[in-house]
Amino acid sequence: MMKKLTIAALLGLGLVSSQALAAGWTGGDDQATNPLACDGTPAAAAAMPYDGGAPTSPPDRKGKKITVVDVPKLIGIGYFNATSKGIADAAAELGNVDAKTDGPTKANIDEQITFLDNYITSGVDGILFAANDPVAIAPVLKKALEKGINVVGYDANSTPDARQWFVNQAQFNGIAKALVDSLAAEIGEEGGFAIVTSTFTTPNQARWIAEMSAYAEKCHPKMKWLETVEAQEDNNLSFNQATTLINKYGDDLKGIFGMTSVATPASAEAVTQAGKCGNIAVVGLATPNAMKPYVEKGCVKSVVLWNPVDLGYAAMHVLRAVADGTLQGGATSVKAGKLGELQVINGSEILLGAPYVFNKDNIGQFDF
Amino acid sequence: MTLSRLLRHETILAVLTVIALIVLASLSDKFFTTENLLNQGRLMSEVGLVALAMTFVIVTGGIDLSVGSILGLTAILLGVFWKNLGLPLPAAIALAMLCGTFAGWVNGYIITRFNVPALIATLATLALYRGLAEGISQARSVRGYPEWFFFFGQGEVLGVPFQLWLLGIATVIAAVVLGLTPFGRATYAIGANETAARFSGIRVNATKLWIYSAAGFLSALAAVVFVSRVTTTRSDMGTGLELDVITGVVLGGTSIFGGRGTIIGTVLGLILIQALKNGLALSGVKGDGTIVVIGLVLIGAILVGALFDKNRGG
Amino acid sequence: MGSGTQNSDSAGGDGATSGFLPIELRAVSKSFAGIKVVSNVSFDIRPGEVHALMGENGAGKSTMIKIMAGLHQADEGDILVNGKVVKFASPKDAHAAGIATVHQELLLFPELTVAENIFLGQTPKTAMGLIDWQAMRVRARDLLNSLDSHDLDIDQKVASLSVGNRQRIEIARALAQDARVLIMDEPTAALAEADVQRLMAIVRNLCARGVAIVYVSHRMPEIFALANRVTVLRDGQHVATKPVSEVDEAKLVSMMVGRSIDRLYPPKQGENGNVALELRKVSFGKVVRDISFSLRYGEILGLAGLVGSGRTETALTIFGITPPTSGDILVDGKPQVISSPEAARDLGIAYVPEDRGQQGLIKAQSIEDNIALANLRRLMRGIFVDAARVTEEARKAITRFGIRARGPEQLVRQLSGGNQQKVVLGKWLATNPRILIMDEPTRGIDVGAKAEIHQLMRKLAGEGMAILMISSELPEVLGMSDRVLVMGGGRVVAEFDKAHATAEAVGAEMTRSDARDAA
Amino acid sequence: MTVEASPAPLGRSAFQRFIGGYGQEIVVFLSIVFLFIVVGAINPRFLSDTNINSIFAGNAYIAVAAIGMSMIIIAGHIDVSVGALIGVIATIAGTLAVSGYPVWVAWTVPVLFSIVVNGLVGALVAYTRIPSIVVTLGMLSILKGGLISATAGAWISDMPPEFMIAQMRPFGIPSAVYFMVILTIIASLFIRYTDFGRSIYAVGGNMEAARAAGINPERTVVGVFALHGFFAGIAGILFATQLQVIQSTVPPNLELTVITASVIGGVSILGGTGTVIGSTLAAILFACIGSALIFLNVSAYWLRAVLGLMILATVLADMARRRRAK
Repeated sequence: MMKKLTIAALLGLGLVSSQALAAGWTGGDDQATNPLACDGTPAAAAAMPYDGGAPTSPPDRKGKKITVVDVPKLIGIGYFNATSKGIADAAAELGNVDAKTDGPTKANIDEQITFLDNYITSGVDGILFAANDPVAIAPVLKKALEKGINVVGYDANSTPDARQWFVNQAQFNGIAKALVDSLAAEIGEEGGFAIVTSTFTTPNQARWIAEMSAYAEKCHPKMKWLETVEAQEDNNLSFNQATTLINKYGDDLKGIFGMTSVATPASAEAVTQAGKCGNIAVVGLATPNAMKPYVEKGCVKSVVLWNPVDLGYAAMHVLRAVADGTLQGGATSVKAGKLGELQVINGSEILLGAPYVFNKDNIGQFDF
Repeated sequence: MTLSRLLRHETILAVLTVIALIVLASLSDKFFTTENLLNQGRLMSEVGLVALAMTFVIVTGGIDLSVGSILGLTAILLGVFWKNLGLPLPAAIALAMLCGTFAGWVNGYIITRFNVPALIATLATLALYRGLAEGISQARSVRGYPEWFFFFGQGEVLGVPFQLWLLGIATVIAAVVLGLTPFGRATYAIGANETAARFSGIRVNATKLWIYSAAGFLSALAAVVFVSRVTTTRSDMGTGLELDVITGVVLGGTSIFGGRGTIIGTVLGLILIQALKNGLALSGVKGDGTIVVIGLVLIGAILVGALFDKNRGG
Repeated sequence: MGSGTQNSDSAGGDGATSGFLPIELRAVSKSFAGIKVVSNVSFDIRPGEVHALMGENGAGKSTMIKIMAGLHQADEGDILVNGKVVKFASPKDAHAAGIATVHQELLLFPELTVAENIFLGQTPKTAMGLIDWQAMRVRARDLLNSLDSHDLDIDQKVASLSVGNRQRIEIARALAQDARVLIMDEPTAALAEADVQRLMAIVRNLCARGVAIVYVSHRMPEIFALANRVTVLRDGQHVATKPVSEVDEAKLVSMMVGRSIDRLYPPKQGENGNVALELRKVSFGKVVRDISFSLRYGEILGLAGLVGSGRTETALTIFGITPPTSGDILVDGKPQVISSPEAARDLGIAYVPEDRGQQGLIKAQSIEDNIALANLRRLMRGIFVDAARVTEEARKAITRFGIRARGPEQLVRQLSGGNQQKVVLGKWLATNPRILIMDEPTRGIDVGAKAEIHQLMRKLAGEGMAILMISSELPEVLGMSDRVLVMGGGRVVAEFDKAHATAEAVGAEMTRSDARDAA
Repeated sequence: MTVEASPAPLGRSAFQRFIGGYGQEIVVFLSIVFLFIVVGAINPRFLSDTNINSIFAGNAYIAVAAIGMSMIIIAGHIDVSVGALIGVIATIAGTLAVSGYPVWVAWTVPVLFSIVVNGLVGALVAYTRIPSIVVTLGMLSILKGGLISATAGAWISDMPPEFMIAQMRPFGIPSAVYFMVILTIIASLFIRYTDFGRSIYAVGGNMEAARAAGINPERTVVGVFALHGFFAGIAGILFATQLQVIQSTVPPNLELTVITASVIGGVSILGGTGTVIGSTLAAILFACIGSALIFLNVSAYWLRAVLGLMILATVLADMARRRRAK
């Protein structure tokens, strides 16, 4: 009896959902999308005035030793280990920065806020952050600004007025284009594919999926999105979900997008263990170390990612520049150590560069 | 005698808390400042509100694992009622809190009507309520609340954070209800011997329904404060809240088997945990180290309490 | 086992040489927290005898039993088995020495089967050292058959069994251990009359096989029917060990109490008043069927019957625990809907339940907390519980019922059975009831306390209270009741007034109803 | 009731005993069969051998951990730290493997570690009488924080292929499935046919009665925790070797999944009853449901709600069955 009800409810929900999906791909957010041109013509960058915040009467930190804390979304995953390494490298290089990384063990907005709050109290000079939620983190960052602390974000942005600068690893539409183009190149214009993401609430992933959906509609209209599944930041769950997708769609599934540095290697693993190397393409965001085995075996042709070590490195340099007063609103570029001049976009963002596509030929050169 | 018996664990805990405060204050001069302490109070308010209800739940010998999910569900409903259904914000708040309270009531109903152990019932609703939050929101955040709404989570009254007043008032009410009223007596009686309580004319099921509904209500209240504090609504809000809450309550000396526990103990437990989290962070201990310390303190405090109990005979 | 019992004559005579006594205690003492609960006690048990161990609650019987069973260790003195001094560090050692115990609280595993309960801890093994379930089931069947319990299903979970059957399992368990001494701690306390008879038959059967029985009971008739010798303890001291033939009931009581007690049931005082409670064709499912009777103020109505005959179930229905599925309950002539114990209490009905520890008391709480529990609404000031009045109420009860306790804040679990029962009574009488239901009011209570409770019941009835008493002790039913109803199969099968309520007549109806139930 | 069932020659028939003893297990088993039939009818690929293989293999480590958890719950206790422990085990195993120790060392040392840690937890629970939920709640924090402190979350990869025991496929079937099946069978036999196995039921059913029956409850509790450590250790090794990388963090919510598997499998949270077969079946059922929801195109947004509803339905059905049995 109870079971029948459950099944009925289950089927009902299934129907509801399949109708609700017409709008876009599951897992995308509802913000406006801005797909790039199919041929890669760069969008005209409209110059925007500086829209970041400013610390209230900060002390003169020019050239002085400063303490900086880096609070990423969560600690204990490869990606943020890499950014953390970049930050430490830059700090060592600069010599006048005392930087450390600390944060929640789960990508939890509340815990991240608590960490930030505690570090504000303890009196750091600068904060680097990667937001779990752009809006939720804003009040505590504003508080930091009020205390005269320099605040710079990287990887995941907050609302612009809650921080001074944000180091953007790559624009959402750029990533979307790189991913979709890569997959289209591998599976052709009419292949079916699925997406493995972390959770639907993770802002970056949701943004990417939305942009990918928009870009695919514009430039690869015949590619067939099958479905999106959630897999947390959990290796085993990602593997299981990807395996189920492979089993479910059989030959209809030509490709899988991995939206996180956890989901992509796990999806590649699922394809490998299913013996479908070469039949199912895996394209996604991932760190090179985790992907090396699959790329070298030829199971995965291309991995899209910026260099997270560089991202952390750049963020540290930007923070130093802000503290020194050498980077101010209205600037068009900033010098970031070995990375050279980085361009300012969207008013208060600093672009790391175009996303990097790792392949068999170059992946061996990276170690992070 | 009875009082001293009940207060025994609380005394140990109070001593422990004071020691912790002194040590932490000596480790960092930023710790023992009014501003920091008030700010810490703000941060512990949501856990604190839920912990008050959880104390009642655990004293009856039950447990509620679904509080974090209720918080998430209420937050989502608040946003959906306001933005998607276009209700005025106050009405959306009221309606969402009603739903949160109802979710708590459903827990109580399943537990009392079908005799399902609380751990199992709320394990199921933990998944169910979180699932509803995700399904209803379609994982979309709701943002852009009017400025006045942020008062609940960010505002101050007489220099003290608003939610700390809320927590203070709720604490006093909870302490009075548990310690001094027939309802409190019934709560203890149910936890110590449910059958005997029923045979004594205590309305066992009604009492439990009230308590689980109250857990839903306070989780919902915490949700409103939380949404107001972080200015956005997400379906993953409150994930893992239940463990923080239960740790605080148990550290506060409430017996997981029921029949024993006080609000004072819970408050001390919460303060100790928050002080450790904050104080250790300020003295340069990283978050992972703090987690270890909290685990050790939990086991240690209960262990010391148990040893004291044994020595006094019983 | 079995080789050392050559001189066991079935009557348990006095011819045993001390070298082969299955157990002998010499000057045993034991203290808890500095208080001596057993002091210098010596006695011995002979093969094939029933040795009664008597004394009021708190006299040290339980401690003695636990020492013999290996649950406690004596501070001083020796335990000898077959003439050799032994030390029991754990129950396992006692088992190895052939000593088994049937505990009062029946230490069984409700979720395991009958067969496993009998053998747990000493299961038959296969050649590979694994548990041999088939052999276990066969032996369990044999053991139960040897106890004339052919009707017990060995594959049933114990949770669903009656108390009498659970006890048989405990006895079978002792036999499975090849016990030479079987300690039975108040085995009949929770049994109905028919089960008592059955138990006594089993005890005789065991003695005939050479098993010695240490028999603890408050019930005099059983002692005189079964025992060969009796040892009396008082305040932890050994008063005497005598053959039963040398003592009579009055003498035993005075040895136990240290004074003589009026064993007569107190006479009725005053006249019956109006009808307080009336049941008209009240039913609850299949356990309570079409019950009709009326109870007057000032009257004590006895409800007799076997366990499971529907007595307690009827009481639970009146008290609102299991509200009636059909029929009417009238209080003071007015039909009332009693849907909860709370509603019953508000109508002036009180229920002193059968299972004191589970239903009557919150043992982990104090006397005052327990007494306040049913009276919270009365003990309030504003919206708060008035702590001073709670204490005062408890003081009053302590004085009124002679509860022996350190004070109102003492925990109930530290009190003796009799005093615990008085706390339950105190709790309910504080609600000022007009109708009092007492289910097994003196179960597991020693002689002295028993008489006090009987006196009290009479006094209350004399003051105009209507009392419905349920009891498995036939003498109590006959002695206390103004009228007796006999129940069987969920129905009232017979009614006797005081003059016609004889042991034979009531007993016959009880057992007849048993047959009817089975049909 | 003084009147029992009519006398049988010995007791109940083997069939009756089977139904009586494995009620919930049969329900779970039938649910799995039901899902296979219904989902298979809608999408035959659900029944492909690859999908069945992945359903069985995917949750094998959960099933193995649930064996120990079931024993813990039968003994009247609980362990909320098992997820963290599995994370720690996996990390230790991976670290040993990449540090060049022989694979057998990388397999056995973490299992021994797990046995010792849980044995200590058991000792704390047994001898200090602190409720196991409190001790393990503390352990959860200690293991979780300790793991991150020690590894800083560095992923472990490049483990030698011979270390990857869960990926081996003797006779075309993932070895994790062998572990799950064989350990379940051994544990079932152990818990049914040995004195220690029965003492777990005895201690969980009635501690005082167990003591009176000559069982040392404290030793049993320590033993059952150590045994649970053994199964958690194996689960950790399977978890570590399933994929090419080890995340060296605590797998999220794993403890709740494991406990839920035990409970859905028919182990009473009140102790004293249940079997280890049920929890294994329940772990398979979870994998089935997870897979079926994807096959049935249930919107991923509603997935968790459906899962919660199904848990609730199972629990209520179980309660109804028990009530009928009474």
